[in-house]
Amino acid sequence: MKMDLEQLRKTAAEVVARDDVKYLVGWKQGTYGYRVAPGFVEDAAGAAELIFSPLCTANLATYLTLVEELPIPRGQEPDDRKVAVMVKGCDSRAVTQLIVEKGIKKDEVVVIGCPCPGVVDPNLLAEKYPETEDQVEMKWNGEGFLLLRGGEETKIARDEVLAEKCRLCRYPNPVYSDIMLGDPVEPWETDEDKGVEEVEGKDVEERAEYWAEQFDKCVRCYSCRNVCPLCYCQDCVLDRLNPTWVNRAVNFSENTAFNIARAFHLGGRCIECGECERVCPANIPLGKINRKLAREVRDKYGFEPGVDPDAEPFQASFKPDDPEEFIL
Amino acid sequence: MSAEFNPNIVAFLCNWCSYAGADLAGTSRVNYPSNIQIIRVMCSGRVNPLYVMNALQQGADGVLVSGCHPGDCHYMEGNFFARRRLGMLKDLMEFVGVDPKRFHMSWVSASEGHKWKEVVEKTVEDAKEAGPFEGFRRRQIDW
Amino acid sequence: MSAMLLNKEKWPEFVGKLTGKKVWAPQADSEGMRFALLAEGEAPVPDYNNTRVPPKGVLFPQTETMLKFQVKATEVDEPELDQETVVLGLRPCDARAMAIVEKLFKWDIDDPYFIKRRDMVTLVGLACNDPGLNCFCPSVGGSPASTEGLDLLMVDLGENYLLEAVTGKGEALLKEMGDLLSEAGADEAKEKEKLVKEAEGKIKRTVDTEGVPEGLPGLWEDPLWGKVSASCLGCGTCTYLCPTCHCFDIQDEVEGFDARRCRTWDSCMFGEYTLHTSGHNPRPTRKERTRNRINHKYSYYVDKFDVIACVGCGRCSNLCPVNIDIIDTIRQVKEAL
Amino acid sequence: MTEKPKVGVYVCHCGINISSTVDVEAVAEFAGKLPDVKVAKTYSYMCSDPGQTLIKKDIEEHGLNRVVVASCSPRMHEPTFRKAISEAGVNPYFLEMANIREQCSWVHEEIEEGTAKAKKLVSASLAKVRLLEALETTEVDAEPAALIIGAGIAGIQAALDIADAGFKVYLVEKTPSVGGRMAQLDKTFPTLDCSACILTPKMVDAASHPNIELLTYSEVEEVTGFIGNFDVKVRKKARYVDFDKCTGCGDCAAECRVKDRFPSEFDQGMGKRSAIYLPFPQAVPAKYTIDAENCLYLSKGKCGKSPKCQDVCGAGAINFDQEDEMVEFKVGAIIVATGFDPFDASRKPEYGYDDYPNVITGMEMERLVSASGPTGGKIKVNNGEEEIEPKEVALIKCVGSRDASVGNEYCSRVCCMYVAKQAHLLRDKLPDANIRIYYMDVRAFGKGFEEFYDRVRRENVRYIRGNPSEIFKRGNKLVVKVEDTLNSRPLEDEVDLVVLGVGLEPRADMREIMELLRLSQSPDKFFLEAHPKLRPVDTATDGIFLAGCAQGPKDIPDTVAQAKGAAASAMIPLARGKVTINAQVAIVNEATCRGCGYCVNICPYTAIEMITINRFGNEVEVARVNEALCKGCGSCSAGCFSDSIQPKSFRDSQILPQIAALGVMR
Repeated sequence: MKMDLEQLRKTAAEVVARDDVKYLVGWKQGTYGYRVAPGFVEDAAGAAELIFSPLCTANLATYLTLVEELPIPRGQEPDDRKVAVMVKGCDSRAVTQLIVEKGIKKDEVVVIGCPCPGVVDPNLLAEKYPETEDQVEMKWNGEGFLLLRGGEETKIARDEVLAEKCRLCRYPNPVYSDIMLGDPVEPWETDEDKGVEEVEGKDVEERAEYWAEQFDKCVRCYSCRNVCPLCYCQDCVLDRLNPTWVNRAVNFSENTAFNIARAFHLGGRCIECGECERVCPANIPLGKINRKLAREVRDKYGFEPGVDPDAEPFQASFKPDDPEEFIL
Repeated sequence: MSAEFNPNIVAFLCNWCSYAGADLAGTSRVNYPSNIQIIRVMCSGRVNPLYVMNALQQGADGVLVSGCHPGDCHYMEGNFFARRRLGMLKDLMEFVGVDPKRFHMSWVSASEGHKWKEVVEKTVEDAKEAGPFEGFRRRQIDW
Repeated sequence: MSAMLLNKEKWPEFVGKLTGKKVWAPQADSEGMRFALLAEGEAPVPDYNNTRVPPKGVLFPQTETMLKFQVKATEVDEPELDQETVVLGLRPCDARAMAIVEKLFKWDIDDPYFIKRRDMVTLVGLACNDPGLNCFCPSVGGSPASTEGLDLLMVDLGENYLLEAVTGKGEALLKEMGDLLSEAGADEAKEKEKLVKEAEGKIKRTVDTEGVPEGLPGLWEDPLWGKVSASCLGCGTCTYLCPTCHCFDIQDEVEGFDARRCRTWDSCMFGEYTLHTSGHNPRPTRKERTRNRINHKYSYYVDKFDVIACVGCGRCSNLCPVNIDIIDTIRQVKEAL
Repeated sequence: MTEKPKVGVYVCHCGINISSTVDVEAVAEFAGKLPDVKVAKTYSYMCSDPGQTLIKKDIEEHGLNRVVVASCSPRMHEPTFRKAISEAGVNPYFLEMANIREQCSWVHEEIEEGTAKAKKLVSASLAKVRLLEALETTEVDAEPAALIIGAGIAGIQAALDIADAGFKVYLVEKTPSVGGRMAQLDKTFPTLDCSACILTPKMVDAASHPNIELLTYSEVEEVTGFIGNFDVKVRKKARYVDFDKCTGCGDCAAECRVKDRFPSEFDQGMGKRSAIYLPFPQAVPAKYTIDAENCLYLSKGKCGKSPKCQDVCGAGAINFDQEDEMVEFKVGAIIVATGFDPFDASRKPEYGYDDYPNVITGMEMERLVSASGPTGGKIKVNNGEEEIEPKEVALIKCVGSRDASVGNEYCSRVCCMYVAKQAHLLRDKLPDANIRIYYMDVRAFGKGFEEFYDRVRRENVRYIRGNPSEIFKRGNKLVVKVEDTLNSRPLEDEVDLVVLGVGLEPRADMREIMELLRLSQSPDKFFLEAHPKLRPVDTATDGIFLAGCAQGPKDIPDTVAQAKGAAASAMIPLARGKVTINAQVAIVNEATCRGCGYCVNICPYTAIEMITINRFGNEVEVARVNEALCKGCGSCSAGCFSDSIQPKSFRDSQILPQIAALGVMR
């Protein structure tokens, strides 16, 4: 599949030229190496810098709710213009779920959908093809990827560097968008979720040990929470001191509590974009926890978040015949 | 050691069914283990699933949540929400390595004093099997 | 000061002779590398680029108990901090950071916790032969073999480590090793010089900080802050992983009747860092917070202590989830001047 | 915000109910050392007057502003102590009870464990009481009307009392006529009054009372709201007969093409009725109803050339286009008087009720002896071969009562006497018959009951102590196999008629009402009263009361007494015109609410709505609670990710310290 960059930039320029659009969030070339940065575009010049490539891992939907609302001086009107955002398949589920949860309203956003054949895991890529200071270009190339660096072209097999979330992806095409770019991609056969199964395969004590090691590393930088498009409370309970759900102290106990609480709050809401795991500076496999819950919710309750903007939120609804085999 | 281990169990009971059921067990002089301490809430739907985590963190070896049978909720639907939330929590806790024996949920009606006894016995027995909860307890050893 | 040689094969013995001291060394775990206490008998050879989390926690733990007490009582227990400690194989940038932070902790008020730990620690650095992608220490006054803050510098010469004492503490440690070491000669000194030069040559990403400390205040209202911070998630990655960031928060934690007062790292990138009880926040958005982070490192600290509070370790650039790259930011500042 | 907590802890001995298993002095001593506790005392009965006075005095002397009472269940005495401290000037919601009786001393044996647990419970209560908030109750108007569900004798009596007091009553009856079970009875024990004779005047009164709106052949579909303000929806089922035009002449039933084809409900299936029918001659209202299932025209679409009933009805009352009608109204109180079902004798197959026509139930016997019954009061039974007048009669008591094998452990309270009464009536009609009663015990506890039992025995009715194990056929006789337990002799008595003294069971359709009104069941599956002794007509839901056999088996005088009690209780809010709104409602922190609307979805009372507020110039949506509708269940709160909605008195900030207190004291 070839992403037509011309079309993308043209569309972006048109969108930001609209009177009712404040700015557009897309992806742009990062400052060095494999980095891709979120680009905040307000004009045609900015639009010309946008890219869409296998390096565009970030889920930009998080920027829809990340904005801090400043007090508006008397006599001034709030800026009610829309924010445009470019989304991959997984990202679009975040937008959908935000609509379900009233985090955003449909008419507050312009969603530009980008069918996505799968992105790379930047760590895997850097491990196999060491990162240098040179900026690179990366493209989808038939079944694989093409890395262009310093005039050199390297073909990389898809399986070699494909991100884990993409191996499991069932929604490569945006489920919700106002504007769709390019043609839909053919969904692919998904792998078994080996990461989750591996942990499930352990006995309970081994699992405790496994997670103890993981949570012990947590530095509580809250990047997992902040990057999550669905963690959009202005005032997170886990920051709160009265009542204190989780102490500020960074130790295994509080870290575990933090991680359990975070994962639980995403139960039936996580759309498996994998951002939490990507951004974790301690390399904690947060995706496994989220995917585990997502799978339970899908298998046991027949519910999948972020696919239907008119759905009832999972944690705010029930079915009379919800499973209860665990109840005494 | 395990024979002498006396688990500390925190239970959350809805006011209308399970708490009344536990009261009935008392009125009927049903004898059961004293390991269980009850916190009364108006409805099992009030039980924030994170209470379970919090109780374990703060020193409980086991947690029980009990409400009205499906369809009997004094507030119509609270126990359905509790069931969904706590069912999910149980999956999560198990996955992160908390022994599922440490957390139980039950339906006990106001008339089921004897069932209450059975539930307590099962909860205590399971917590004993699981042993003292060291996991992510907010211990003072690393202070 | 003396320079000695240690054959790498004798490394375990070298480490073994430190018994009785707490020894921190870089160790591999599922995160990559991090500094952890060595268990008895362990002596991993420090072969790494750098740890994700800097070793600043040795002197300034992420969470430390300041005192313990009982509810309704008047007596307090203070922690004992007089255990001799050695940090093995930390990078010169991280050691430099400790020296920079020390200025703050010894400034208007002596911080007893930091100072006590500093007094008890011997820092054994390892010069960088192979700097990482985002290393830029020379741009901010450092070097791959800087000895600032160190008591002893090790240079990997292949078969041997060259050990150069920097302070009396380093000297003493060398003495303790006795005949495990042999005298180093002029060849080794030359070899070291060559390696350092090579290392410096490998540093590609550099930035000119000339005029930045003086110029930053004039850029207070510059649009660059809005641009730089637009993608910021407001997480603590850059500050927590920064070897010179030293902000903390103090909390009382109560468990039943037992309580402790503890301090934990805090981050100026968090909204509630400057949040007032009234609800007012003088740094209400990520823009003000980002601006503060750069200004603090490159301007305020220079004003106060005459040194840039950035050692060029590159961690924040490496690990920022959204490519907020301090090298690029300073370049933008420079351009805007 | 509030002044520093000064807590008084009061540990009750409850005679020896608590103190025998809990060292109350040790608990008080322990409590005295806890933070913020100013006084900790014990007393023999905290709930007694002197006990309450002790608390009040301490409040005055020590300036206490919070109170922990460690005694019985808060379900028992929370209101008592709330009242007490409020009389001493402390907000009633600054109270927390530690349940050291029902959930401690009564269920544990060792004093060490009881004491240890009591200490933990007290410290948990203390942890919470320190953080409670003062709450104020508010009042709203109460609708001066009542809904009564079920128009048997209980419903009718309650309706008449309330209506007589001047309040509007909506009396809803599922069947086409009021009267209920009592209308089916022949004579009543022990006075032998004719049941119909004493009931029908009341039925007529109810129908004609200006304050009573009678809704027969109707079902309650939906009840929302709360005490003083219930919104009720009732479905008036289509009768296909114009209620106003029908004169009750009966021409239609007489001419119905399927005349007398269907078992009459009123006659327990022993008699027959037409598709258009009046349940019984004295039915009120005396209006005919078409049974749509059996009516040829309504079920098949065709009834000859034209429906006969329509042809013959002089008043032109037949209306096949009639549809169910929804009626909506508002009431301040509700009385549930839905009655009982007789035990289904098929569930005791050993008695052959399904196999032998001459095995009948007590209810059938009532119709059989009734002069208005299917046989005109003649005792005729079919022994499988021919219709005979029985010479040998057996009456069996406790069928479906006091019988764990069918799940009914309770005594139905009426069978002893109605079986005696039926023996008496049979003796009247069959002077020469051999009448035996098989019994486990005879319980003749009511006024005039023992005398009546003596009288029946003197009438040559044999009481045989034994519970028959089997009834089977031998020739044209039924054999009652039983052991006479007084002389340990096995008997096989051959009889012509067996009357099964079936007990009373909760109605098969009671679940609908349970779900409609959110009521609970007691172990016997009848509706659960709020307190078995002190609030026998109340339910757990304010403003909803119980009357008659819906709450448990009882005879007519007890039913009437309870109906009057329920009526009196129901009239309290109606007469006061105001009700107090629960103060323990949820409240939203609008500063942290993220406006996701989860709570709105969760709330079963539609008590939460989204509103737009101005947050420093920005318009944001947040949740807001309608306090009059909120019940304080807190389901919203557990579903709120930002902790922004919290039920007062059960806030996270109040519960987490409780958890901590229990956890830390391992």
